[in-house]
Amino acid sequence: MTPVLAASSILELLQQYLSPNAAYLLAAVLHAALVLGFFGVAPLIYIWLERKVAGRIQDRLGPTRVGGKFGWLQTLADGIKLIQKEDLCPEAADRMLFRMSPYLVFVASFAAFLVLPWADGWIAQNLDIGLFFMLAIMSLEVMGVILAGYSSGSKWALFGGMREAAQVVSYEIPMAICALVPVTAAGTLSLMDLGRIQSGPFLNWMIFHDPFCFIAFFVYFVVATASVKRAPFDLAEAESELVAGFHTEYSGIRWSYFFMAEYASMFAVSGVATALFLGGWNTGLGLEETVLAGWREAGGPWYLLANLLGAKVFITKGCLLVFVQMWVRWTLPRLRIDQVMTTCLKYLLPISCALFLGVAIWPLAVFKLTGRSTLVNSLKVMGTDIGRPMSERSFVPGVPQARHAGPVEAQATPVAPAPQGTDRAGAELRVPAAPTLVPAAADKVSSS
Amino acid sequence: MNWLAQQLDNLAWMAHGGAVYVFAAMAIVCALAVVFTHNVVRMAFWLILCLAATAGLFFSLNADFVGAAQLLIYVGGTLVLLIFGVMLTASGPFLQMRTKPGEMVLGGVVGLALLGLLLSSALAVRWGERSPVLASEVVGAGFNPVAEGNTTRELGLKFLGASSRDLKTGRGELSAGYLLPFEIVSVHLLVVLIGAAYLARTKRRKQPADSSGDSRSAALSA
Amino acid sequence: MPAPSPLGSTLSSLLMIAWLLPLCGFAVEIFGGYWGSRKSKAAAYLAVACIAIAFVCSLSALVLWGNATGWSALGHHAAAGAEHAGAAHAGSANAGSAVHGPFSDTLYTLARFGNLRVAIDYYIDSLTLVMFTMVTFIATCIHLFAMGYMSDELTEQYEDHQVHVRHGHFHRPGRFYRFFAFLSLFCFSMLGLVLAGNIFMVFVFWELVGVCSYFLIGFYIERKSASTAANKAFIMNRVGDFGFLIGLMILWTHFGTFQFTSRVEHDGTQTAGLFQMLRDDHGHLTLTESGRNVVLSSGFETHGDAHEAHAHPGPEAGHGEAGHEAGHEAAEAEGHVLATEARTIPYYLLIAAGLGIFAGCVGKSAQFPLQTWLPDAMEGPTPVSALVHSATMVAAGVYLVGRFYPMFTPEVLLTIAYVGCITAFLAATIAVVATDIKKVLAYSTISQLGYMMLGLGVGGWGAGLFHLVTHAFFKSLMFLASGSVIHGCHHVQEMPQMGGLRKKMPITAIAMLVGVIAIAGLAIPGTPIAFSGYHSKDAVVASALTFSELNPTHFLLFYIPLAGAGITAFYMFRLWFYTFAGEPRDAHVFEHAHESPPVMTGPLIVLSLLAAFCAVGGEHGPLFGLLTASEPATIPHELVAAAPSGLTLPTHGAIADRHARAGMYALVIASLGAFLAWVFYGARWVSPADVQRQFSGLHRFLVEKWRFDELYDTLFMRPVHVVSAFVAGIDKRVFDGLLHWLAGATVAVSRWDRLFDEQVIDGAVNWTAKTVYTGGASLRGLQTGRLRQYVMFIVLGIVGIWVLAQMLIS
Amino acid sequence: MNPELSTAAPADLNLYLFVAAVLFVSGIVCMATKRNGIGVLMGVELVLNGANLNFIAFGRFTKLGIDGHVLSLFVIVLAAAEAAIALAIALNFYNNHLSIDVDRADSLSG
Repeated sequence: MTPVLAASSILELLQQYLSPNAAYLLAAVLHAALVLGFFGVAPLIYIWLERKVAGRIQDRLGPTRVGGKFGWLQTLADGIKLIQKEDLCPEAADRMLFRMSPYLVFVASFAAFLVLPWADGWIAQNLDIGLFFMLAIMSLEVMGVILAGYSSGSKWALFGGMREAAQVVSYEIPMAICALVPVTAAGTLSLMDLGRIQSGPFLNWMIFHDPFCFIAFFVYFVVATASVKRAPFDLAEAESELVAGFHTEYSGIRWSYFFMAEYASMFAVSGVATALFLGGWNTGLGLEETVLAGWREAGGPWYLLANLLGAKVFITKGCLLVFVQMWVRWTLPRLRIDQVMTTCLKYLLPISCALFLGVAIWPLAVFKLTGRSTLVNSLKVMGTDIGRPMSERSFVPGVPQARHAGPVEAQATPVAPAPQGTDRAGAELRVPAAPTLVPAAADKVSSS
Repeated sequence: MNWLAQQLDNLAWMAHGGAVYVFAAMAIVCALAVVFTHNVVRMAFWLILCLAATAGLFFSLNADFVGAAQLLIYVGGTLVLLIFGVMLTASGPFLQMRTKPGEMVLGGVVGLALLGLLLSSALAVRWGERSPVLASEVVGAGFNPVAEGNTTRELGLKFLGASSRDLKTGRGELSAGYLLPFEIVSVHLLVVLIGAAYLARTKRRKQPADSSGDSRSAALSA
Repeated sequence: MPAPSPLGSTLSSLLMIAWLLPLCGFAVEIFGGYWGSRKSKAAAYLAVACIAIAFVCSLSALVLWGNATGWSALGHHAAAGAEHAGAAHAGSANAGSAVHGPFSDTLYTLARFGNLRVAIDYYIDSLTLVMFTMVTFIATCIHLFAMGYMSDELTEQYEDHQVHVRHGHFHRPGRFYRFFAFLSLFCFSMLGLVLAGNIFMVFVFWELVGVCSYFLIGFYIERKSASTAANKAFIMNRVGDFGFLIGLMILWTHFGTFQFTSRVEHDGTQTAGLFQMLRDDHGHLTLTESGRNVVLSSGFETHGDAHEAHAHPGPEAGHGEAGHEAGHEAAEAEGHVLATEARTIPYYLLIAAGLGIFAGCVGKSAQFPLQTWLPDAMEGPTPVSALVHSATMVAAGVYLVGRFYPMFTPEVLLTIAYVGCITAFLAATIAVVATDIKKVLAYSTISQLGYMMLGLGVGGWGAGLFHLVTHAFFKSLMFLASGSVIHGCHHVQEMPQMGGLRKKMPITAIAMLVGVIAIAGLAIPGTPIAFSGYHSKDAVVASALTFSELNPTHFLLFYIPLAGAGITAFYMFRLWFYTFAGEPRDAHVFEHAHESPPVMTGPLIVLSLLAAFCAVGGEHGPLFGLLTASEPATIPHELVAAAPSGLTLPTHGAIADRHARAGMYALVIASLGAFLAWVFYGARWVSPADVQRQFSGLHRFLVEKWRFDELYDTLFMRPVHVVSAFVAGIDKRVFDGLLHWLAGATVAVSRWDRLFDEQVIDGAVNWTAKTVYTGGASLRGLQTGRLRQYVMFIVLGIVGIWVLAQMLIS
Repeated sequence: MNPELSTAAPADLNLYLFVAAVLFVSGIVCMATKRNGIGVLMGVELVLNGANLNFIAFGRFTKLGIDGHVLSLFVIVLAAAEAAIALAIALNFYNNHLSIDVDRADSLSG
C-alpha cells in the first residue's frame, strides 16, 4: 500500500514527505486549486445545462451545434469569445470600483466553497463554524453587486444594484434562520459534523428529523433561490425592465465573472442545503455504517473509493437541486420587487422564526409527551436503529474527537481523553460515555 | 530535495506569519484610505476591505467565531446599510464634500498625537513581564480549543457562565455568565430596529408650496 | 293638681290649631308670595282664613270651657258681687279648680340641661281663653281692614311718596304678601305668648313678638323715620328684656324650673311649678325665721299638708293678722320638720326677680321710663298700629304681669302701681298737645296701659285685665277709624289739616265717636247705659281708691289717675272735634277725602259694637266673671298688711265698697274733661291758641314729650358719647400712636432690610448670575455645534490629560 | 489547522496593538475631518474595530481569554444597532436639509 493511497487527505499525504509547515502550505494551495477547478468547471456545465433545460421546457432543443450533438462545448466557446472581447469601461463609471467589483463577487462566491464538505474528511478547511462562515462569506457577494451597480454610472445598473441590495439583505435573514433549524437540532455548526450525523439510512437525514426541519428545507430552498437572485426572484437583472440590471455596462471577462459567480453560488447554496438537510455525502441507503465503514477501515484505495463515492453523492445531490432551480426559473414568471419583499418580510421571515422556535421546543415537547427523547423508539431499518438520539449516534458532535490526523489530535487535546478510532471503528463502536458537554434532555433520558 | 523541503518550510513559515502582516498592512492601508478618500462610496469600499482584513486578523488570533461574525454582521450587514445610506443621500454636488486642507492637517496632527499617545502607552508596557500569564501559558490554559480555533462551544459555555475545563473537572462553579447582557443586547437591538424603521419611514408630507409652484409654472408654460 | 282631662286635651287641641295655623300661613305666604305675583291677594285671603279659623277655634274653646263649667264663673261672680263674701269665693275657687282650673302639659320637650327642662308647655285657664278669643277676633277684623288699607301695595311699582331719591320718589315692588306674612307671624307669636306654660317659652315668644314688631314698624324700611323707629323700638325693648333675662336667671337658679304650675307628667310623677313652690294654696309666702328668706316648697309634697292645715278657711278669715302669723309659724315648723333640705330664696332676690320680669313688661308695654318707642312705632302701617301697638302686643306686658302675678311681692306690686300711675299721667298730658292723629292715639295707648298696670299694682287684678280687654276693643276701633281717616285723606295724619270730615265719612265718624266715648268712660249714671271704658276704668279707679285709702301714704295713686281720666276725656274729644267736627281747615284734603270701602268700614262697625257693649254689666258682667275665674289665690280676701312691706292690699270686698264712689269721681272728672274739650274745640268759646300762648312753656314742654328724649340723650347718649370720645381719644392717641410708631419703625427697618436685600443679597446673586452669564457667553463661542470640532476637542482633551499626567509623573 | 503554527504566535501582541491604534486613530481622524455624515459613521466603525481588535488580541495573549471574544461580540452587535439608528438619523437629516453635511447640523450651536 503506497503512502499516496493510504493517506486519508491531502494534508496527511503531504505530511509524510514535508515539514508540517510546508505540508500545510502546500495542502492549502492544493485545496484552493481543487476548489477553484470545480468552481471553474461547474458553471460551464451549468450554463450549458441551463440552456438545455430552458430549451426543453420551452419545447425546443437548446444548443445543438458546438461540441457534438448536444452542444457540449457551447459554454466553452462562449467563454473564449468573452475573453476575447474588449474590456469596456463607461465614461461615467467609477473606474476603480467598476473594475474591482467583479473580483469581489468572484472572491466571495469562491470563498464559500472552502467549507463545503465533499466527503467524510474531504473539505478544504474544516472550520468549526463552517456554516456560519459560509453564510458570512456569501453575504459578501452582494457588496460586489451593489458596487458594480453603483459604479457603472448607469441608472439601469444602479436600480439593479439597489434591488439586489434590498433583496439580498432581506433574504439573508430567513436564510440564516432556516439554516439554524437543523443546526439547532444537531447541535453543531460544522458542516462536516453535520454530514457525519446524518450517516446511515435516509431517515437519519436532518430533513426527516422533525416536522420543523422538514418545512425548513423548503423554506430554505426558496430563500436560497432568492438570495442567489435566481428567477423568479431575479429582479436585480430583470431584462424586461433594467436591460441587464447591475451588469448592464459590463462586457467581456468581467461580465463572465458575474455569471461564474452566480452559477457557483447556485451550487453553493444547494450544497449547503444538501449538507444541512439531505444527508450531505451520505447515500441514504445505510451503506455508511455497513459497507463503506468497512472500506474506510480497510484504508488506502478503499478509503479513497469510499470518499469518492461520497463526493459523487454530494455533487449529485447539489446538481439535482441546481436543476430544480433552473426548472423553477423557466417555469415561473418573475415577481415584482414589492412582491419579492412582501414574500420575504411578511411570510418567509415569520415562518422561519416559527420554525426556529418549534425546533427549539421540539425535544422538550417530545420528552414531556412521550417520556423518550425521540418519537420513534428503536425502529430497526436495514439493521440500523433510526430515530436514535443524537447522543447515541455513531457520531456525536461537540466532543473533541480524534480527527484523521491522529498524532496531531492527541497533542491538540491534552485534557480530554481522546476517544480512539471512533470514526473508523464502524457502527459497533460508540462513543464510550455520554460526554458531559452534550446538552440537556437527551442526555439525561439516556442515562436514566 | 532536502533543500527544497527546507525552502518550502521557510516559505510556509513566512507565508503564515506573513499572512498576519499582510492582513495588518491591509487593515492599516485601507483605514488610511478611508481617511483620505473623499468619495463616500469608495470610502465604503475601502472600509469593507479594512474590516475584512480585520476579520482576517481575528482569524489569525484563533477567534473564528468573532471573525465570522465580523464578516457577517459588519461586512455583510452594517456596510450594506452604510451603502444604502450613501446611495440614498448621495446626489450630485454632495457626493464629495471636501474638507479644507487646513482641517485635514489639523486632524492629522491631532491624530498623530493621539497615535503617539496610544502607542507610547501600549508599547511602554512589557506585557510578558508585567503579567505572569501571557502567551504560552495562557494558550491552552485559558481555553483549550484556541489551539484549533474552535471557539463556538467555548463562547456558548461562557454565556452560561462556565468553561469546558470546569465541566470536565467537575469542580467549576458557575458564574453569572453573559446571558443577561446578551438578553439586554437582544432587546436593545430589537428596539433599535423598530426605532430605525420608524425614523427612516417615508413621511408623506403635503407640499402645497410645491404644488402651487407647479401650477404656476404650468400656467406659465400654457 | 289638674290631671290631664278630656276637656284639657280638647281645649289644648283647639288652641294648638288656633296657634299653629298662622305659622303655616306665614310659611306659605312668605315663600309663595316671593315666588308668586305681586298683584295677587292670595296672601291676604290665606292670612284671613287662618286667623278666622283660629278665631273660630278659640271661640269654640271658650264655649266648651263655659259649658264644662256650667258657666259657673258668671253666676258665681254675680253671686260674689252680691254677697261680697270672700270666704265663699275662696272655697269655691279651690273646689272648682279641677274643672276649670288651669290645664297645663308639655307639648314637646326641646332640650334638657340637667334639672332644667326647656319645653313647649301650654297653660290654659279662662284668662288664656279670653285672650285667645280677643286676640284672634281683633286680628281678624284688622286683617280684613288691612286688605283694604294695604291694597295700594298690590303693584309691581309702588311709589313711596315719603322717600325721595334723585329723580323723584322711590319705586319698589309691592309688599302686600309680606305684610300679611308678618301679620300671620305676629299672630302666631302672640298666641304662643298667651298659650305659654313656662316663663322661658314666654320669653321666646316675647322676643318673637318683638321681632315681628320690628319688621312691621320697619315695613317702609326705605323711610329713614321708619327704620329709625324700628331700631328704637327694638333697642328699648332690649333694655327691658335685659331685666327679663336677669329675672329668668334668678328664677332658674333658685327654683330650678320654668313652668308655671305643677302638674302630673305622663309617667305619673309630679313636677312642681313656680307658683306652687312659692305660694301655698292661700297665696301666702312661707318665710324662714329670720324673715329674710322665703322657703320654697316642692309644690305637691306640701300641698296635702297645707290643704289640711288650711282645710277650713272660714274660721281663719276671722283671725286676722294673728291667724296668719300662726299659719306662717306652722308652715315654717312643717318646713323644718319635713325637709331640712328645703330650698329657700332670699327675699330681696325674689323682689329682684319680680322687678326683672316687670322690666321686660315695662319695655314691651311702653311704660315709664321706656315709653318713648311707642309713639315712634306709629311709623308702621295703621293696621299694625291697631293690632300690634295698641290692642295686643303692648298688652302682652300687662298680660304677663297678670299671669305672673303670684310671683310678685307687695314691693314689686307697689313699683308696678307707681310706674303705671306715672305713665298714665305722663302720656295723657303729652296727648293733649299732640296733633298727629296717630300720635294722639299712641299716647292714649300708653296712658291706658299705665292704668292697667296701676290696676294690677294696687291689687285690682281683675280690674287691670278687664281694662286690657276693653281697651283692646276700643283702641283697635279707634286706630282703625283713624286708619280709615288717613286712608281717606290720602295719608294725611295731621289733625290741623282736617276738620268736618264727618260729612265725608259718617260711618268712620260714628265709630270713632263710640271709641272716644268708651275710652273717656262716659256713662249716664243710674242707668245701665255705659260704654265698656266706663266699667273697666271705674274698676281700676276703684281699686286705686281702695288702695290709697288703705295705705294713705300712697294717696297719689288715686288722685293722679283720677286727673288722668279727665285729661283722657279731654284729649280724646279734642281729637274727635278736631277731625270730624267744625269746618274743614284744609280744603285740598277735604276735597279728596272719601269714605272707606266696606271691607274697612265693616270691621269698624263690628268693633264699635263690641267697644260699646263688651263690658256690659261691669264687674258683674260676663267678661269680668270669665277673667276672674282664673284669678290667682294671691289676691287677699281680707284686709291684711303684708309683713315685710307693711302694705295692705285691697280685697274684693273693699274695692266693691268703694266702687260707686270711685265711679262717681271718675265720671265727673271725665265729663269735665269732655266738656272742656267741647269748649275749646267744639264750641270754640276759648281759642286753644290763646291758651297755648298763655302756657307756652308748658306747651313746649309737653310737645317735647316731657323732654324724655332729651333726658335720655343727656343721661345716656351724652355720657356714652363722652366716654366713647375719651376712649376713642385714647385709642387714637395712645394705641394708634403706638401702632403708628411701630409701623414706622417696621417701615424703617424694612427699608434698611430692603437696602440690604437689594444691595448685598441681590447684588451677590446678580453678580454670580452676571459672572456666569459672561463666562457662558465667552464659552459659547466654543459651542460651534459642529460635530467634528467636538471630536477634536475630545481628542485634544485626552492628549492634554495624558501630557499633564506625563509631566506629573516625571 | 496546524497546531504548531497556532501555538507559536506568528506575531506578538504589540503588532495587534499597533494595528488597533492605527485603526482607532484613523477612525478618530475620519470623524474629525469628514463632512459627510456617513463618513463620520464610518469613522465610528473604524474606532469600534480598533477596540475589537484590542479585545481579541488581549484575549489571545492574556488571561482575558474568551471573555474578550464575548465583549467584542457585544461591540459588534451594538455597532450594528448604532449603524441602523445612525443611518435612520442620516436619512431624516437628508430629508430635512437635502444634504448630509454635518456642518450644517449646527442648530444647537451656542
